[in-house]
Amino acid sequence: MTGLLYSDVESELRSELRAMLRDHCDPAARIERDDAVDVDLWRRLARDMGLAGLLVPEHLGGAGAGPREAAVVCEELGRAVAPVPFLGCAVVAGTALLSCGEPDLVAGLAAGERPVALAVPFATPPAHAWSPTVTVAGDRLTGSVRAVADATIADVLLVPAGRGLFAVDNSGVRREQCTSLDETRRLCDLSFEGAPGRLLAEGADAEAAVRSAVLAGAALLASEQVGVAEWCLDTTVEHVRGRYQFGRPIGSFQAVKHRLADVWVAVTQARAVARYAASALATQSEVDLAAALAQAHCSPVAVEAAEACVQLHGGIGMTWEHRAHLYLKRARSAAVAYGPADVHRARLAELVDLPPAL
Amino acid sequence: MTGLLYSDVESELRSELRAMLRDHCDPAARIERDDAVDVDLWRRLARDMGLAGLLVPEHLGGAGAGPREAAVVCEELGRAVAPVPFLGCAVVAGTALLSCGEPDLVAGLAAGERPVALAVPFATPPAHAWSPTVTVAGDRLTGSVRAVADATIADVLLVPAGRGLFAVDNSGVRREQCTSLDETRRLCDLSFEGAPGRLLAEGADAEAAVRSAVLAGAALLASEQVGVAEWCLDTTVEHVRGRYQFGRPIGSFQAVKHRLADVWVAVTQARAVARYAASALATQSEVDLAAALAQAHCSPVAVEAAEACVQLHGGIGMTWEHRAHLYLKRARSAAVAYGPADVHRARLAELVDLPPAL
Amino acid sequence: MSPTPMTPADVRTSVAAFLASHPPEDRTGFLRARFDAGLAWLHYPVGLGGLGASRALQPVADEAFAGTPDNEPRRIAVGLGMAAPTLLKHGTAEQRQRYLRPLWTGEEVWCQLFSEPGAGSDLAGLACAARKDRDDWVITGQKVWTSQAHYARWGILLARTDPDVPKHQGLTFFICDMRAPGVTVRPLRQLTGEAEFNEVFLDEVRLEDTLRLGEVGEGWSVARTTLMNERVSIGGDALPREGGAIGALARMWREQPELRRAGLHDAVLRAWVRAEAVRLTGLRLRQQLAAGEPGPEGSAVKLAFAGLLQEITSLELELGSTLRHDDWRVDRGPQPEFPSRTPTHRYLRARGSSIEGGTSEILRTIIGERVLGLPAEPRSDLAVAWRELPR
Amino acid sequence: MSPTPMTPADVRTSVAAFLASHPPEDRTGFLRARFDAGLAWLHYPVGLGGLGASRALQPVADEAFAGTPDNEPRRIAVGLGMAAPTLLKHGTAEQRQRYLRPLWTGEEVWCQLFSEPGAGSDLAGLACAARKDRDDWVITGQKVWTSQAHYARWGILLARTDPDVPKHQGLTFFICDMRAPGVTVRPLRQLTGEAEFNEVFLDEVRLEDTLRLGEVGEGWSVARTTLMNERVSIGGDALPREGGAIGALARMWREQPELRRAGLHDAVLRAWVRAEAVRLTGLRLRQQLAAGEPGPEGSAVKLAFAGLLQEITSLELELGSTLRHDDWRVDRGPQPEFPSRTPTHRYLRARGSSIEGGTSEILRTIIGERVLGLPAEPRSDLAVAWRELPR
Repeated sequence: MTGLLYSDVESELRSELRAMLRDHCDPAARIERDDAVDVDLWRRLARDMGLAGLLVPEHLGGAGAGPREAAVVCEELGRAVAPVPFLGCAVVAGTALLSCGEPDLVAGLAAGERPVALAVPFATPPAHAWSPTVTVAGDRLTGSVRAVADATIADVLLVPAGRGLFAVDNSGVRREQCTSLDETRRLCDLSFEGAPGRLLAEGADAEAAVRSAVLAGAALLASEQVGVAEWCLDTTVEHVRGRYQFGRPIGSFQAVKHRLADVWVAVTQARAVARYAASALATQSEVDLAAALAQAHCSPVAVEAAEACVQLHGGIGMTWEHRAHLYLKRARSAAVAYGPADVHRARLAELVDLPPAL
Repeated sequence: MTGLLYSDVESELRSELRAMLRDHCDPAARIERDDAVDVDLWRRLARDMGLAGLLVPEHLGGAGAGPREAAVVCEELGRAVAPVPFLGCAVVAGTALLSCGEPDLVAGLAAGERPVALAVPFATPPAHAWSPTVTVAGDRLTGSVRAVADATIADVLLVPAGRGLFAVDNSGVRREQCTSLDETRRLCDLSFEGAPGRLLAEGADAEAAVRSAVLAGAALLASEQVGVAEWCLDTTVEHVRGRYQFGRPIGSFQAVKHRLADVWVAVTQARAVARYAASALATQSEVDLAAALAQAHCSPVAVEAAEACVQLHGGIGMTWEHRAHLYLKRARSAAVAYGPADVHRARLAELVDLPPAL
Repeated sequence: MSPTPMTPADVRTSVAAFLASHPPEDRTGFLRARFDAGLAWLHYPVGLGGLGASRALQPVADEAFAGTPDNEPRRIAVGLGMAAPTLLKHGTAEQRQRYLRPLWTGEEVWCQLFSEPGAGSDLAGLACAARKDRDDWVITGQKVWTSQAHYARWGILLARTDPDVPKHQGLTFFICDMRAPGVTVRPLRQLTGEAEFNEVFLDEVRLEDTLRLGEVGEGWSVARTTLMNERVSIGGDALPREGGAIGALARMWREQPELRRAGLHDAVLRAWVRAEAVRLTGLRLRQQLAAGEPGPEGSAVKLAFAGLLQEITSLELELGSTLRHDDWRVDRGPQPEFPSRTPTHRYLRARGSSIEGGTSEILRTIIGERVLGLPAEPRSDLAVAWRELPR
Repeated sequence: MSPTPMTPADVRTSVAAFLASHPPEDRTGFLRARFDAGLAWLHYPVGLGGLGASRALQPVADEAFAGTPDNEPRRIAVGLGMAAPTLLKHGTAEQRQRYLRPLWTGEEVWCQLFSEPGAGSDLAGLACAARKDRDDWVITGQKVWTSQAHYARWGILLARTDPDVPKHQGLTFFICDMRAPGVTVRPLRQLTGEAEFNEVFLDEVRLEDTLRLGEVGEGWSVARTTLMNERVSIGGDALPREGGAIGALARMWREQPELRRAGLHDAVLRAWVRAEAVRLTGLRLRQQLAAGEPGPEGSAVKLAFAGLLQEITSLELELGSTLRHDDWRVDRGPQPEFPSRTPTHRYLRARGSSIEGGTSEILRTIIGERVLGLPAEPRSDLAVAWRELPR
């Protein structure tokens, strides 16, 4: 039976991380700035707590933990809408690198010294992960990749190009930051004009590396969405207990209470589904199905929770000052990341033999 | 501007009909019987009130009214889930006959003497109305048509067969009553074994006659659905005002009140949409669009209202004794009649140029 | 007398020993012996069908007894799920001794006499009156939605012994003798055409005081034991993927390609996703219970299950363009397995899943208040005598 | 003095005569003259910009004036929609004479000072205090969600003159001089990045008693006039098919075939159907009003419109797989036409449609109670002094 609970180790990791984020994470302070990533916070997490190398085996310089632990990290980072590139660097690029067997790059990543990002658009569904838009001539790369996540502070970019996956150094890439819907995870457009690249994998190996990386991203993004939804639920519950209208806390009205009960039920389900995806990734069984299910289910739950949060806060939830909008934008953006829910449902249709109409 | 209101004449017709149904219609008494149609009631309506010939011009022996008046009749018959074949005989078969120009049959129908039904499955969408399942050899018809509405007491059947539309007398048809989901509008399977038929129209004329008949049925069924929904709403409002739990009328709880408010909003919209369909039929403009819109919108509203009715009645709504189930079954059955909502949406997609994905 | 901690191996050994000496020819005899050996419900006390063992060992015993005569758990569900835990917790030694064995063996079927036409969601507002007449109680009232009443020997009955105190305080819990004069059971026909439940009329039914369970006026707290166990038991089976109603829908889609319509594909997939999410949620809940960390997720399961079932059965009608039913005649057979009948039956029966055993509205309030800690609504019905409440 | 019944032809004749003698060069002069000729709002009384005519004639006049300088109705929407009807019904002769003309011509912009941080849905619970100081009133408090406050000359203000009576009874309605000392207007930035609204801080703002509208303690009944007119004006424009947000979605689907996904087709069609149903409902409502049979459907329109807008803008983001926004910087320009910006802006702004001008929760309660006649919840806040209410 697949374990869907949290282990003691995972719960400890959660407590430690939550405390760290409580003290050091202020997502609202990072928006509308050029330096969208909180580099100080990322250094604490990546290097001091070892989260950059969480998925990296110990003999390669990492923590030797697995997707289940990484999922807990995603939950907490989602709860905090933390402006740090864990998902893109530690999960997605990390998975790609491990798949290519690149000890130096892996070690740099794991040590929190040299952040790496995969140059694939953030909206790419796992099934279409291999669609290079960059061409190769010799070892020179030319082309562009739009709306990439967690690439703003990467020292090395992993670029699918031609038939291979290439490593490109900072110096070879031009970055343009996007005005993102989710300013706590700023996207950027990358372009390469004859940038020197080093071939990491070729043909089927390159494809497998990229595909497994995006699949891991999709599977663990679900846990981040659980964290987002949970913050929205908790914060709203707190608000409606203390907000009085008509001489009563508004949480005593059924319209409010029942909507929050529905959100709680949805979050409860999303947690089970996200844990299942993390377990599937850990055991490498049913990963495609579990990831598609997780994205199909958790994307709308996070959106629903964030929308309920804004609505039940009333006017204050519509302000720039209140944090609710950061979560709404994160939830909406995450719902598109690694493919929208309907695309994941269509993928499930293939996997469980529920074909489209003739 | 299309008139979406009720005229004074229509309102008078409604009052008269409602009073008649209040005194003479007991749908619960007709279910689980072989004679599913209330023949006495139908005689009063068809002959005495002239409803059988409502759509028939005066010079052909009818009342010379139009689809707008017929829609009001449908509303009231829906409110009463009256077990009478108005929709099938007066609207659908009547439209087909008028289109073929058959003064004798029309006169018999209009006088309430010789009920006529169109032998097309009840679930047929207007766009597929012409799909004969009966073959012709000489003037002999052979084949079967399944799940036909309002055909149990028809003296004459209009049968699409081969390339024509034929009139077949009672004697030539074998009827088998179905166990219908909606026992207030019992369906039957028809079969013909070399039955003598009289050709009414051929080729494009036959197709047009059948198609306009089913289209009229779809357009006016929406008004029946409004009537069904309205009864459910009114009855539930009445119930929750008088039912006390926790020392309060349950209608004072927001969970109940807000659900009924949503039903009311939905019924309000359904009424506008159904009136639009009736007007479109009356003026013969945008009929395809209006009918598709009406079915796409009103089918789910009637179901939603009936489901809310059962739910908010609690246990008593689940009993055979309470009328709610008759409305639930009518609503569910009507949602399939003349094509389900998704098929009508797909038709709209063609009409308003919103094509399917490539 | 306190039992030693058992292991699964111990259970298997005990069952094997029992089976070696008890040929299963005589069904009732076999079940009685199993009860007496403490191998009925292992977590019950020694002498009452159990061994005081961990609840987690029960599946081991059930597996070891597979193929031998069982007590038809569906037939006696009310007894097993509700009457038994209530008797165990609140019964006197005599009552537990008298009732539990025939309850478990299926010799005596139990039913539940709680709901009334005027007391559904607000069970504590019930009106059925119990009047003391010398040493006996005389019961008059009407109960409804009573499954198994037409073949039950006993009923667990909640009745009002004092209308002049607030509603929760005036109730007393009884064991009702279903053969006593004045008890009339009538089938209650549902919108499916079946009569799965009954109405029970109690007309001056005389019960001895030994049939009282718990103290006079303590009925509500006794009933809470019953209700907690009811909620746990609804929607509780562990299912494989596509094991529930979604299985029928998925099969329909797979096996009848002519029914597939583009506009319904995504709706079917949504239902599949939702069903799998509900299933995994139930699985996680089970793992929590097994790990000794019961979470509040249990209350989510029934609520989610009801909505899911309604969505799926509704979609089945749409997909099938269903206009026909199979049979409206009254059926008084045993409760049918849910997926066994037609889509129309499934759809209609599923309407009840958001009403019976706590409406979805009530469940949302419970989740809001007990799980999320949201404040209750102002109540006007708690401090006033039951007699004074508007009805 | 009573006006003779006018016909559309009369209106066209009057306007033509007016235009012949009033060249539209001087914008303000032209509008003042139009007001003085009674051709501003025809249903207002003679002398106050109208001719006491039927409201149904207004479109005739507006059409006849097409192409001439107008009063920028969007810029002065609060004045036209809320302040004016309130002044007309509750103002003294002097007040109506003083304020209505510059309000209508746009020379003096009005804003509404009702909502407070602590009083949103429960407007009658507001705290802003008005204290009598000899002949003046001294106002202290904070108002929020005030559009147009940063260029308004006057505000309609609801303040508490007596905290020791139940909340609805202690309110008085004022005209607030937005240039008075103590009035501070600050932009309130929304989740879209814009600052469409303001916060208004009132710190010992001194108002003469002539700025009081209605009697002391009668503020709630005066405010009801304002609010009824607000609700009518929200979501009120007559639109052609695909005229609203659905138009943008439909165009996206039509014009960008590469975005079409099978799983979203039915969702887009559902939205189209719903939009058309809402549009026809609005059309029917207008026909009812024109026929002099105002139905309760008006209250449905805002509720339905909010839900529809949220559904459509949400679907737009899904369809476009939208991850980018255009610009988060604060924008203090005039209110943008709704469909003119990006899908993200539309989506975010639409979140407010179920909050502003009455939350959807409040609207459902209003429909349930006023339209369907369902009983109100037990209230504990009506009979107690405002000062004693928990907050």
